[in-house]
Amino acid sequence: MRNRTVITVLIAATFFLPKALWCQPPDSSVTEQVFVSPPSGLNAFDTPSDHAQSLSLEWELSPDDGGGADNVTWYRILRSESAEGEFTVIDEVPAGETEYTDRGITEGTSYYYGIVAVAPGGMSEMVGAGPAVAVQNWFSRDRANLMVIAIILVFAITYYIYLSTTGRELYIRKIAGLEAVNEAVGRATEMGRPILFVPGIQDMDNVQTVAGVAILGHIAQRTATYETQLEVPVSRSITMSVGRETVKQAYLEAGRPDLYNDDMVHYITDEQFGYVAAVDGIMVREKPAACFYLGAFFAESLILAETGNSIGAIQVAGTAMPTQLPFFVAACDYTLIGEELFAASAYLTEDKKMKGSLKGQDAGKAVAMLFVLLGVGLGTLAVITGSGAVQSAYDFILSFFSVN
Amino acid sequence: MKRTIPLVITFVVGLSLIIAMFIPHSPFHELDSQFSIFYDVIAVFAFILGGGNLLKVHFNKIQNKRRDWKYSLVTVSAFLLMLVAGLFKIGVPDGWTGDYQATGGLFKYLYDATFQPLQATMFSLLAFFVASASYRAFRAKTREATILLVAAFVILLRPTPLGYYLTFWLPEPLKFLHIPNLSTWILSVPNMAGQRAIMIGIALGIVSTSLRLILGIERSYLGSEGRG
Amino acid sequence: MANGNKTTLLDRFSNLDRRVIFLLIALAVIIPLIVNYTTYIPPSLIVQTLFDKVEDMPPGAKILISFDYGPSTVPENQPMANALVRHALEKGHRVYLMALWPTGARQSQQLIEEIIDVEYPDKVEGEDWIHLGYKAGNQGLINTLMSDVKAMYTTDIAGTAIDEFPMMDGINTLRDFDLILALGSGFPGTKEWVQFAGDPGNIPVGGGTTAVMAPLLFPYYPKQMVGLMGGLQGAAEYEAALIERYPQLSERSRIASTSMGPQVTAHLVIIAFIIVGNITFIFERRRSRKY
Amino acid sequence: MEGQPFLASPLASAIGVWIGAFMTLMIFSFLYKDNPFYKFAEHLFVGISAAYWMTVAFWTTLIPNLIARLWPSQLGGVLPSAVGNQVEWQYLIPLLLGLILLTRLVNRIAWLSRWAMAFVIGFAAGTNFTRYLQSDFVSQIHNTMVPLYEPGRTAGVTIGSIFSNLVIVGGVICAIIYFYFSKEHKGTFGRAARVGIWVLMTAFGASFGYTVMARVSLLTGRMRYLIEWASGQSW
Repeated sequence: MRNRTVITVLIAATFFLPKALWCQPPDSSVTEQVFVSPPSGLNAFDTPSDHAQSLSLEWELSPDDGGGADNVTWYRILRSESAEGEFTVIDEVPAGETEYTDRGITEGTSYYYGIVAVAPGGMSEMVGAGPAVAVQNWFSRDRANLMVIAIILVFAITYYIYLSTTGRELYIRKIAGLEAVNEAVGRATEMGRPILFVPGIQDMDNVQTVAGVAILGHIAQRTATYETQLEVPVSRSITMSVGRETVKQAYLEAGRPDLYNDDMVHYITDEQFGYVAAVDGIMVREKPAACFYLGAFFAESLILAETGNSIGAIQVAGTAMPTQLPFFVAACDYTLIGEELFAASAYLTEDKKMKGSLKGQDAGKAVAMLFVLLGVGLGTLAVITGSGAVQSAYDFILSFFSVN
Repeated sequence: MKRTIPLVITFVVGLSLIIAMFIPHSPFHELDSQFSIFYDVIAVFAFILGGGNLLKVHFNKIQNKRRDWKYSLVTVSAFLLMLVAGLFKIGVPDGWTGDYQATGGLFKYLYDATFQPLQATMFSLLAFFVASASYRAFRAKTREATILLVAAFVILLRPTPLGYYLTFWLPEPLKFLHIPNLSTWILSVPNMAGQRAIMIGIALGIVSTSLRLILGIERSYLGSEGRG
Repeated sequence: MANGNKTTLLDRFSNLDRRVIFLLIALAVIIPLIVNYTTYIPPSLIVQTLFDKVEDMPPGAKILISFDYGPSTVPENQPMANALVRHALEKGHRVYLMALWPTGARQSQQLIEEIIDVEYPDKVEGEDWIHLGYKAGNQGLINTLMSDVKAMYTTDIAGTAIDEFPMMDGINTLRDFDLILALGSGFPGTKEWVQFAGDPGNIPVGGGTTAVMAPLLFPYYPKQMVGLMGGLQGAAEYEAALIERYPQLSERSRIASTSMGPQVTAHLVIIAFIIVGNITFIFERRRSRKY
Repeated sequence: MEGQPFLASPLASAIGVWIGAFMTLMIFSFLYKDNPFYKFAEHLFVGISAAYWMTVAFWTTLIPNLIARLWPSQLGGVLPSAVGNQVEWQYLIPLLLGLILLTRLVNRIAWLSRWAMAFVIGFAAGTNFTRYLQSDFVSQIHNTMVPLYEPGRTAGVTIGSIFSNLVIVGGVICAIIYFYFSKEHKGTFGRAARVGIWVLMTAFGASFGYTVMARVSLLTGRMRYLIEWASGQSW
């Protein structure tokens, strides 16, 4: 997985081009001679870790930038498709910069670059470099840290899944909202009223919806056993298809396929508020004894929960939308907060492998806490001691968790 | 067969998308965007399923004269009217090549006259519901509820003159308790800490659930093998 | 007897029909809109110091105002800009308008057309105010302006050579301004002005940001920023301070304040309900303990 | 094509304002109680919006992303810009998966539709895995790794800023501990988890309070619309 190296040729030769090419400031006198030293060491090369989208330039500052006459205001960057061809200005960067990324290029074409230092009233000679060709790279080096972190997490989770199959009993703490699920189904049965399940308003391409539908499977088993009416209005038709498969399967497993019918899971509309208007209507007219909101929610969360509350239903909510959690927590009887939603199906199914994956998630949390403490500790220590070694350790750990 | 092939599809699609993240070379580079388009196209076919289901449910109601069946007539006719207006670009000044949402077209008109106000009004109901939820939920019943109450209360005071007059007299060393300062602190310190922890937890939950899906451990969505 | 009455009142509150809440919220929004109620929101310290900074400089001070936002945040940012420009011109300062966002220049142009041309026709372009326009470069532009303003701004937005404007005399670097006011809603914005101009050049920087951004900037006050308006509320507070000092503006300068009217009443209604709810709860608990 | 079309005329727009105002009032009537007006508006909204999104999907996805890639030459009358496009055969895959999804309508082969669902689920798992790992897991850890004490960078009382940093770091750790599933919440661990709940409750209360302003703005917007209608300003 090594990058294909790009031949980078440094052209030491300097191009003397007519000054007119560089659009003189309108009122500067041409006769006045201003001496600015050019930057040096211009290097043009394929930007690593990208899809042939750009070329990179590097140079060393002009001696008059930050020193010498200290009169450089910016650098002008020029480009051409042949060494002798006409160079056109592509951009300007402020003095003090030593890097530039050119994104206006085509894959496979050779480009030559030039750079000049500009001072008030004049500019330096041009320094050139090239040719450089943009190619597609095979490995994203700037994401290597992410890969390491992904591997650690994947390893932790699969390791505990494996461990769970070897017969080790894993402890999982109680999750209040989930204990309430069975209670709510029981109450609806007693009262002879239906149960409403809302799997959020997102499609199956959101993992939250997948988690919600998995819990729906569990609830459907209960309603099949108790012969309680179940109503699942959805706002996406793929969710409807998956929901039907899940509920049908649950009724089959509970031995009551006769009670299942496709209309339990029905589509309303993809429109967020149209869906809410209809679900509110269902609530006030059918008065379900229990309402479940498990999936991805947006602003409609509180409209649903307040209407559900007004009809006196037991309400259990769960979402991984941080913006909507406050409303569910305030208006529902039980709320699965964020990660608890994803833990729910593991908890409810009592499946060993699923429990193993929860343990793996906890290992991920331990990693997170460890690095937070390590980072904070090193950072603080670096400030207090002023030690270069600690500082570089801190910088390393920071860059390990940077995503640029 | 009925479950194996789907499991293989999920495995291959999921895994290749994860790998693609680290390979900027074709064909992996385009995988994410290509699959997104694939997904969008599948979703369009799903609309046929959804629209068909909507019509079926309401036709059933009308046929059996079930409760509120007359309102089902409203849904069905609104649906068909809007669909015809949009698919046939009725009234669009430039005809078939014009924009289906062009001004002057029936589709745009119906959108402006009905869809838009209905949507905005449903959304604005939230102003009432935040009030009723606050009245009920923000009570000092337990220690947790009290914390919830106090944090919300301080932030709610912030944009009112009350928030200023209650605490503006505080002496300099206690100025940090002045409501505008205190609310800023709550928002940018404990609130941020809570949000971060939630986000880290959610990310782990999603990573783990995705992995369970890819490995086929979580498969309730697939329904039954059907034994026949 | 008395006890019986008290119980019914308590019952009424503990089983309060939520439609009462709905009605009061509706009234809390409608009435301020109809009577055009503007509330006086006492300026918080962070806004008051910003106002004082502009107010306490001797007339003729050079103030650079950067418009670093687009149409989507106009409801929050534009009232800030209006209030600041009115204040500066009332006080007799010189105002330099520029933008780090291409969309920002359109907003400053709108301000010139709606505020300066209409309300301050006697103020002279080039002597009292100038519109420099947008230049690309983000924080790099700030960097360059630190060493040479006229190298970047060779002309004003209309293309007139910069040296023809008397108010540009003596403006060579950002350090020649007495105050920089940055109105931002993202990157680049107020934060970059602090980091690339305020801190390295020791130039006073103030300004305003959207409510979402504000918490990220509060830590810069008071050392690195002279003051900050956060969101619509910050703008309303500045308007309040402005009207108090210049009552002649009370008719014109109240965009933010009118939008805040329904906000304040609705918030107060919700606060009142929370208090009533808790009092009810305390009495309920006392009653249940009694029996 | 003489004059402007009726639906763009001032009269039509005035009628539109009246319809919109009635729709607004019908929805608000739900706050009092369920009633025929709300039922009408609700059923109308469902029909209109379902067809709206279907139409949008048809013109923005099906035509440009599927038909224009497979049969561009057929689109002369609708999307002339697509006519010269190269045919991209890989788009037969979503076409096939889409058609497979429709097998749900035929009971005997309905199980085939699972292939399309499996694709969607795989897509969900793959994209969510990387996105959440990157922007929620890794970058939130990154943002929390700040020195407790930063001379010169943080303003105000230094003790105050150290305290704030401690609250952030401690808050994040305790709240993460609350989410721990495989260890019983008792002893020191349990106390930390309890602090974690308090941090979460503070965050929930604060976000709730902060959102009220945005919600009231929405209602203000609706009320302005009604006032302008009632006073005749908007028609």
